[in-house]
Amino acid sequence: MAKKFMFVNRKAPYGSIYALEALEVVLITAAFEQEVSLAFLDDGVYQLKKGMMPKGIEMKNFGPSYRALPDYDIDKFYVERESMEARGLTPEDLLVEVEVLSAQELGQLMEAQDVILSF
Amino acid sequence: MAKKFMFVNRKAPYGSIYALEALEVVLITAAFEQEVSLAFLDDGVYQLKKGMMPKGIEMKNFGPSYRALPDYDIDKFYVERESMEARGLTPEDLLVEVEVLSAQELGQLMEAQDVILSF
Amino acid sequence: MLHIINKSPFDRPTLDTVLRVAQGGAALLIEDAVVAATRGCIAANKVVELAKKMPVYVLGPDLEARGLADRVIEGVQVVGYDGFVNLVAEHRNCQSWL
Amino acid sequence: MLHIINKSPFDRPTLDTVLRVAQGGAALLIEDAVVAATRGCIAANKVVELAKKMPVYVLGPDLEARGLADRVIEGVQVVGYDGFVNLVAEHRNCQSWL
Amino acid sequence: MNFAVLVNEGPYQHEAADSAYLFCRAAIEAGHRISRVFFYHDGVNNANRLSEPPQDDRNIVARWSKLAEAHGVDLVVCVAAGLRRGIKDELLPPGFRISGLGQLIEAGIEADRLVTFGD
Amino acid sequence: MNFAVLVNEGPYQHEAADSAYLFCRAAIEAGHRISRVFFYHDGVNNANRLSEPPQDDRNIVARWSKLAEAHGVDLVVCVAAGLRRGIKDELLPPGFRISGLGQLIEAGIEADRLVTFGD
Repeated sequence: MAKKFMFVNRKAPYGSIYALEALEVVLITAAFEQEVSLAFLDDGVYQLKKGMMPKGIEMKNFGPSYRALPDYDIDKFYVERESMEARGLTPEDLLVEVEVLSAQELGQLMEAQDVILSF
Repeated sequence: MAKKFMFVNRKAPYGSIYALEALEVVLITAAFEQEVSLAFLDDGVYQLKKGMMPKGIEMKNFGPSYRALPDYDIDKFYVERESMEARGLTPEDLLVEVEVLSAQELGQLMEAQDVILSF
Repeated sequence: MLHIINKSPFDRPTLDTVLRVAQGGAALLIEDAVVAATRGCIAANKVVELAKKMPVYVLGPDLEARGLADRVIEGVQVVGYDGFVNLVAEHRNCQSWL
Repeated sequence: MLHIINKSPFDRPTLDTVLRVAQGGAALLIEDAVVAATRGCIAANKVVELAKKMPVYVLGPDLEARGLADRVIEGVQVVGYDGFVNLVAEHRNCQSWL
Repeated sequence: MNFAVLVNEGPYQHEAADSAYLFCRAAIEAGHRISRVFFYHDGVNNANRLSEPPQDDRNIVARWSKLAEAHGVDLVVCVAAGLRRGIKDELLPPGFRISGLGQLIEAGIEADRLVTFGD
Repeated sequence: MNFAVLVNEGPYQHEAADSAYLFCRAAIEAGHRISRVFFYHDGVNNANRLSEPPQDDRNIVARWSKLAEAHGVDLVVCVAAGLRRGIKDELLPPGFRISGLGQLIEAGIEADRLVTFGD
C-alpha cells in the first residue's frame, strides 16, 4: 500500500540547494508509486516564483522543472496563504497551479501524512 | 602598526562550531600583536553563559577557555544590552567580566575597527 | 505528530511557524531551540502559548550543554535522549522543522 | 562601514540587528536577503527604515535569479558584482552579518 | 520499532550529526532497530575517512562506523550529493556505502518512523 | 586595491561559495588584486578534488583552481578545520594549499579589505 509522502519546502531558492534537491526527491518518490504532495510555506513560497533567471549567478534555472512535475502525476502543490501574502505574492505569480491553504488546513493535511521530508 | 580586529559573535554555543572556532582565532590574532576585542550580540550572548555542561552531547566544554583569555591580554568583552536582556541574562550570569553596551555604542565601536570577523 | 524544533527562536522563525501551522501532537525542542524554554527569555511566551495546544518537551542534554538546565519554565517537560526516542515512537509521524 | 546582509528577513534576524546596531556607512543585500527589497513583502518596511539611515543597495544577479528584478522598491539601488566590488572598496571596512 | 534516520549536515559545523548519532544510540539502547541512516546534502561529509578531529574531541566519523559494526546499521551516502562534494568510494569509512535517493524513499516506506536531522 | 576573502561554507549547499567566487572574479576584472582566499569551517570542503558536479552545473572546485592559475590567487585551506573534516593534502585540487589560521589573520593585516562569505 502506498504511503503518503509530503515534502515541506520552507527555504528560498538559490540561496541554498534544498529547492533543487526536493525536485529530485519528489520524482523518485513518485517512481516508487507513493502518494506525493508538496507544501510551500515560509520562504519556500519563493521557490515557485515565475521568471527566475539565475544566469548572473551561474546556476541552473530549475523553475521549469516544477512545470514538468504534473507529467509525472505530481500535481498536489499546497501553498500556505499567510506565507504567500506576507511576501506580496499571489497565485498568478507562481509557476504552477497551487491550492492555497490556511495554516490550519495545511497543519491538518500534515497530520494525515505518513512521512514528511523537510527541505 | 597594529590593526583593530573585532570578533562578532552572534550564534548560540554548541548548536554550531562558531563559538569554539572564535576562541581559536582570537588567540592567534593576539599572537600577531593586533588589538583584539570580542562582541557578543543576538544569540552570541549565550556563548558566555556560566555553567555549561556539554557532557551529555559528548562535546568539549569550552566555557573555561573564555576565562583564560585575559591571560593572553584579551579582555575586551562587549555585550549588547538588548540582546542580553531579551534572553533574561545579566552580567552575573556570564563567565567573564563584560562591558555592557547599547546597540548604538556597539555600532560606533564597530565603525572604529579595521577588520571585523563574524562567527 | 511530533514537531521537532532545533533552532533558537531568535535566529529562525520555526517556533512561530509551528505555532501557526501545527494542529496537535507534541513538540520537542532540541539543540539551540532549548533556549526558548528558559525563564526570562522573551521568546518563552511562545513556548507557553504552544504548551496550550500540545505538550512541549525540551532535551535535557542540550539545556545542560548551554548552562540553562536550572532555568526551564514551568509547563514544559525535560527529557533525555531516551525520552526523545519514546516521543518519536509514540507519535505516528514526525516533522523536523529545519 | 559596508553592512553585507545575505539572509532573508523572514529566516534570520540580521536585518533587524543591522537596523539596531549599524551607525552609518551603507548596506548591501545579497543572496536570499534580496527578497527584503521587493514590493509587497512585509519586511520591505525594514529596508525603507534602513534607507533613512544609510544608502541601501541590492545585488541584481540575486534578484534576477529569484524572479524578483521587476519588484524592487523605490529608494534602494540595484548593483551588479562590479558595484559590490566598488562598495567594498569605497568603505574602509565591512561586516558580513552572517 | 524500526527507525530510519536522515542526516542533512556534515560533521562539526552544526550539531545535527551529533544529535542524529545520539538519537540512534538511544534508540538502539531502548531496544529499537535503526535500519538505515541516509546521508544527504552536506550530510555526505560524515563519510570522509580522512577526518581526524583533535584528540580531546569526539570522532563523529568513527562513531558512525562503530555503530554500523556493532548494530548492523546500514549507512548510506547519497550518490549525487556525494559526487557534487567529492565523497566517493575511495573516501568511505568502514560501514558506509554509496547509493541513490531511492534508498531514502525505501527507508521512508519500510521504516516505522523516519527522523530528520539538519541545519 | 588588495582584497582578501574568507569563505566559511562548502560548495553547493549554500550560495556563499558562489558569491565569494563571483566577487573575486569581479574584483579582478575591475583591476583589483585578490591576494588570498581563506577557506575556513565547512569552507574547506571547496578543496576536494574528487568533486564531480553534474555536467550542466557549475564546477565550483575547478573554478577556484582556474582563478588561482590565471590570477595567482593564493587559496589557503585552514589546517585544523580541514583535519576535522578530512580535507588533507591528498585531496587538494590544483592551486590550493593547507596552512594555519595565521594566514587568515595575516591576510586581515596586509589586505586593504577582508570580505567574508558564509551561511
